[in-house]
Amino acid sequence: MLKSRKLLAVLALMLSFVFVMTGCGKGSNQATEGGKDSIIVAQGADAKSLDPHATNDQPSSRVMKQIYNTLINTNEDMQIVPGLAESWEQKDEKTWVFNLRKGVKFHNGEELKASDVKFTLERMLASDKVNHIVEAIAKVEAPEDYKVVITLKEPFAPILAHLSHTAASILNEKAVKEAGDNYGQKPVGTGPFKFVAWQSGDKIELEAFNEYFEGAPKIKKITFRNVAEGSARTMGLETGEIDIAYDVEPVDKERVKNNDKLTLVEEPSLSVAYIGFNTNKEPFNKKEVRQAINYAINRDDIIAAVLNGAAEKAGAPIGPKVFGHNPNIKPYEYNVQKAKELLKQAGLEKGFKTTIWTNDNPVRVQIAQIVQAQLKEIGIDVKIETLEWGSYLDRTGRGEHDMFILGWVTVTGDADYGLYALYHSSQKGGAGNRSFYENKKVDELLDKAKATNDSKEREKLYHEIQEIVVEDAPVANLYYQTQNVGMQKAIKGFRLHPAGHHRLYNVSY
Amino acid sequence: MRKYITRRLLMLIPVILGVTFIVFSIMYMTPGDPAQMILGESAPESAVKALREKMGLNDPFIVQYGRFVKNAIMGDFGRSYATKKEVFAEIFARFPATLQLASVGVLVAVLIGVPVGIISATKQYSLFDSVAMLLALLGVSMPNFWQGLMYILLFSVTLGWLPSGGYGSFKHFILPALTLGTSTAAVIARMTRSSMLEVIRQDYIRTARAKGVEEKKVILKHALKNALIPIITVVGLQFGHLLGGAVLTETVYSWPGIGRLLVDAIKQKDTPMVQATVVFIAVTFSIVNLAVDILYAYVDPRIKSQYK
Amino acid sequence: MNEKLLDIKNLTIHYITDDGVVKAVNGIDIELNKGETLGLVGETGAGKTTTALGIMRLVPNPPGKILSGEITFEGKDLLKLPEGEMRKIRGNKISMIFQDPMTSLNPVMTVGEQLAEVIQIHEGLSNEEAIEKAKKMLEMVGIPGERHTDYPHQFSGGMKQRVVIAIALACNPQLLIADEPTTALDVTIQAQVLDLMKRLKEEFNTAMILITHDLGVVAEVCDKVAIMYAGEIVESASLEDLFEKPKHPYTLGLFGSIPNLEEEVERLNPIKGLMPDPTNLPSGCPFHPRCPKAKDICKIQVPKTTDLGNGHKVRCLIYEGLVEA
Amino acid sequence: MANVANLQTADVKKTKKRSMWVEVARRMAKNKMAMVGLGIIVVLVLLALFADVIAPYEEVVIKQNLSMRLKGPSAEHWLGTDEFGRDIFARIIHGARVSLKVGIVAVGISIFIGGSLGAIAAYYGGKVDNLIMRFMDILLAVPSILLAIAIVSALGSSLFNLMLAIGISSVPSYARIVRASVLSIKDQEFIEAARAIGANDFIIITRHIIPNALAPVIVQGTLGVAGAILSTAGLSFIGLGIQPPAPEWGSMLAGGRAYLREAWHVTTFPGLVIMITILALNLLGDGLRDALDPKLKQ
Repeated sequence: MLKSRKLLAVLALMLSFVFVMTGCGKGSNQATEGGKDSIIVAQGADAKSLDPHATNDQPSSRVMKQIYNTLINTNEDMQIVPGLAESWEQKDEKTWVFNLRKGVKFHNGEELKASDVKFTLERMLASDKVNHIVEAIAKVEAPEDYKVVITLKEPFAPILAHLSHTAASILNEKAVKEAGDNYGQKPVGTGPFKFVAWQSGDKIELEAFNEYFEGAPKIKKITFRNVAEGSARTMGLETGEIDIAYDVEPVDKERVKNNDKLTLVEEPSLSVAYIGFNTNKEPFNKKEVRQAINYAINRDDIIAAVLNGAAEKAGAPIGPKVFGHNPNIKPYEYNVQKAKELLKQAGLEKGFKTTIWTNDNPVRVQIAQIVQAQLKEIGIDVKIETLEWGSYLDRTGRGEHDMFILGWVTVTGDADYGLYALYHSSQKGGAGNRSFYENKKVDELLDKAKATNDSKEREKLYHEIQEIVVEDAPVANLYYQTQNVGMQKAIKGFRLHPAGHHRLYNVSY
Repeated sequence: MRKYITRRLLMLIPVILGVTFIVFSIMYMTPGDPAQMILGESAPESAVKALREKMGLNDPFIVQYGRFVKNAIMGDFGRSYATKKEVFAEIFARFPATLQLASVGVLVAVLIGVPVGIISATKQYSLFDSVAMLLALLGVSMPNFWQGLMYILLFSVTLGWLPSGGYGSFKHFILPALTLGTSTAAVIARMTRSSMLEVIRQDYIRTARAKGVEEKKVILKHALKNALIPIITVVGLQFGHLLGGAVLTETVYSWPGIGRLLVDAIKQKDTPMVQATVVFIAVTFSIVNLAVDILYAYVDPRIKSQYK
Repeated sequence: MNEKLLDIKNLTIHYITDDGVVKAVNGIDIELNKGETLGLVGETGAGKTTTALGIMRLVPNPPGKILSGEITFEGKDLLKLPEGEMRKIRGNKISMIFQDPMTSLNPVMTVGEQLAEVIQIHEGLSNEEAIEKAKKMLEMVGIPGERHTDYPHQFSGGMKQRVVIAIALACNPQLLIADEPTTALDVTIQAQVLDLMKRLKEEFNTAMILITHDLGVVAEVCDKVAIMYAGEIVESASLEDLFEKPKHPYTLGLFGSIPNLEEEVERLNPIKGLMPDPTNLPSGCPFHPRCPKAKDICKIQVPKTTDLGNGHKVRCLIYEGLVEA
Repeated sequence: MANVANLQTADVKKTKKRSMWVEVARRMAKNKMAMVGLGIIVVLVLLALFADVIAPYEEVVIKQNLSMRLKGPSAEHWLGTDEFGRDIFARIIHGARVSLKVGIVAVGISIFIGGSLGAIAAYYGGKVDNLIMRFMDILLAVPSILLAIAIVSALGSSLFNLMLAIGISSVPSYARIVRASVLSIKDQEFIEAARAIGANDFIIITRHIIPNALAPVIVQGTLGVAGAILSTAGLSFIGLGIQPPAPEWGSMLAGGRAYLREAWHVTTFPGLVIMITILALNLLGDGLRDALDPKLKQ
């Protein structure tokens, strides 16, 4: 009898423990109707770090965009506008001078000084993860409190676009040094929202920074929630648990549109999806084969079936929102006859066997299946292999593949970022040129365009590069994906940023 | 008893060492370069090479493993490659979510499973028994993630009663706990039933009846306690498994638990994170097992005497 | 002394299973006076235990079912009592000792608790009082009272059976049913336990039904004997009558299979053949396939009970004059 | 003379064994639920065997027809079509091949490896036992999902590797079961007897111990097939399953989850089929357990 009473006590203890623990997860910001001053934003993954130099992934950038500012901004129309730098001038081919805005406060109360900018950019240059974005920079000087001088190694036209990258967000030297290794969880910026708490894997909470230099934001609190399942994000919108959902699944778009409480904002993004060929390998070393496949792919079908129409057929390797996009390049038409002829020219009229690689991204897996079916029409027998992301990157970087499906986001909105890594022969392998494409002419033009300051001239060069690359077809560009955001109709002031990290400063209920 | 517990805890050491070795080998042998994963798909190769060197990834396997063990003994399991967070800080940040879900799930399962099992056993071959056991079988047979999707569809989308996912308030618990609870309840109900059936046939139950003990008391006092060992075993095993993270349920309900942490870490080739998570899961599992064994002693004096 | 305590009439118990109907007990009659001891003797499977469980109304149902009969105990028909009333009788007025002491005690309760439980149920004592009485009962069966906090696994087989006996006698029952109480024990312990039972029975003036297949035990303890075969009582008589003048061929066979120390015999005469399959009992007299004296009529005619006087009853066609001895 | 004796003992053994299995079968046949389970399994196996007759693989199961995407059940497509316009019924039938194969082969692998290890551990005891069982403890402590991902990403994702991964992760449980039953058998007299007539370890293990330890393994195996099918589905759900476009129930379920609300039939039918199959295997396994262990039935 005594024993069972003890047992009961143990059980009761366990129970109360569970409930105490349960109670600990305090009632979070429940979605309520009416004029709210807090919003919940859902995206498909948790941020990795809020140290801009520690990571370069979209979910992290989307949060950091609210916490930090960059010297220069690229606005929603892809125009370069002032950020923390009020004005700037180019002293010579390699020297840029930036005049900082005065009286800008960091979240820890420090004032922004040129020394912070110098510290930030030098720290960035020392970071393995993001230094490639500013590798053109030779040195950074802070001659006065509000003046920063940046000297480049060689002329690099898109430097302003690169400085607008979220990875170039300006940090506070003191805060970084205080936090040490844990800075990624204690970010301090100058942005409209300051960091409050991070429940790992679940949510990040930010609150309005009232001393923000453009004025306090209207929203008092933002919570970024990690909702991995696309369908769950949509359901969350419908039930009102989520105010803004990034990346609504294509199948769910109609549902959001037709719901009178919700709206869907949709716009082209800076990304392109493509199928890469290994030009080092038989038979993809033959241009005709690559072109044949380009002709054999029915891009309309892919867009309709996989994306529910949420994309635009791609011809040029960079989309219309990117500087330097060549509007005259039309997508390869769907022409099975022509494809067969080209294969015949390559001496492969009977077709061949090959494989296509994809990672476990469901959209890519579906594309692979459609392409597999389409290439069968011209006698190419494709086997699909799904690889786990790590080995996918690793092995495509080493050139073990035949064909693969990937995407590229030209985050800076400048053609250099979108073309150089993918088509310059110095970038073969893991650096981006996973088709192992090599064309002397293209290399030369890419190098030249990079150093040309006159934008008309640059544009011309990029147009030419795109023509050559599309003709050579080391990849088959599939589509420029439109990005979308679903949200409650009551939300005002939201604009999509083509790079994907939308600014929430102007949002209100 | 104390001696027994100490001995059991000491036995953990070789197991954990073995676990780390296996995990380390797995992470070493599987393709995918951590340096590349850290730097992302658009990093220049020179940077990847430099980082590899800096991280010591070019050292021979045994050197790398030795370094890991040395640091681990000093209590340093390192920082996540992906997030640069201290791995155990991250695990402890995630563990409450897992612990709560596992506890509530098992609680639901026990509250449903044990009574159903008992009633089924006492009314063997009755209508209740048949229906309950069929339902239990269905519970075992239904893929958890599918069940989860169906619940969301019904309770969140159609009826709008409960949130479709996330973590925080009590309401967020209900669906994940129900999903885990019902399938676990099915297992427990089946075990309770068969264990009770075994016990009810024993002579001492007949003795109790012959003493004039009420039927309810015969079942709850005399039979249940004897039937408890296999039930505790199953509950412990299920609890241990759930503490290792219910990846599928966590994914369906956006639950920030250990399971997703592990799967994400594996996918990102985040060796320190994988290593620490697996060690953590292994230790938790062993501790739950030990707790179960200690609980045996409270339930069954014969076992208690063996521990001395 | 001759007050009637138990009167069983035409008790029939069958087990209904998937594999057929087991006719375990087929219309038996038993009479027992206060303080009297009846030996119920038969081979394994003869229906002895089922009879005992029938009296306790503990035949597992399903599959067991009491089909007919009356069990009159102290003037009340037990089979008609509501379950609650019956529960008050079990362990109190009628108690039972089971065959295997190893398994009849609950392994997860202390012996004290198990003893105290029956006392509490029937005598309404407080916890402490019940434990006190439990200790006394333990002492009475020769176990130190302080061992009441021990668990069954800490006792030897003989001691466990003593505990079982203590539980059975704790509430001074009018009737004690002992189902082969000594078979599972060592021979030396057997004698001790039998002595104990005999002593206690006399002390409390308890009537007893002793189920056994051991005629030696019967001779030592019983006043009356009933021989069971295939669910029927084939012969019943006082101890002397049965041992000195056994009538039924089966009874004779049983005696033939006991070694007799006084007579030198070449070899024992065991009964030929095996117990019949209880789902498929032979027609006529169920013993006829094994009976050395069986005639054709035995296959057809079911024997009736013949009263030979002085309470000596037998079921055999010989005594109905239909078959020659 | 010696031959005759041998013949006789062999005969005796055979009849004894046969009668045991006959008895088990007889008991099974009485268990209605187990028979329902067996019936479902038989139907599934038949469908899988004649899948090509019912629906040609290339033309119906693999070939896409994007104009017929996500159509609900109709006379032409009994269970509707999936996101590529393929007939779900045909894919389920062909998927039965894959799923049943994965289940059976995976369990075969775990029984083979786990069974051998368990038998060796129990038979030799002492250090060998300790070593093997501690290794099993370690394997048990490594989450099976890590093992599966590791094997698939190290060896490449093929059907066999998937089966291997799922198989290996349940090795420890079979090792334990076999060890326990061998331990209970190995000291019994007939083993002593075999040893006395000079049988070596191999003969004793393969001829005497394994057949006698088989019953619990068969029961566990039946349930294990169910578990393996569920695991495959789970792996597919987190993106590590069978390579498309091969039809497999789990990946059908996972692939259709985005259309949960637009086209309920895409997930519902594969989900139901998984459920029914697991149910049938469980019923069969339970029935086998009862039939092999008459104690449980009164």
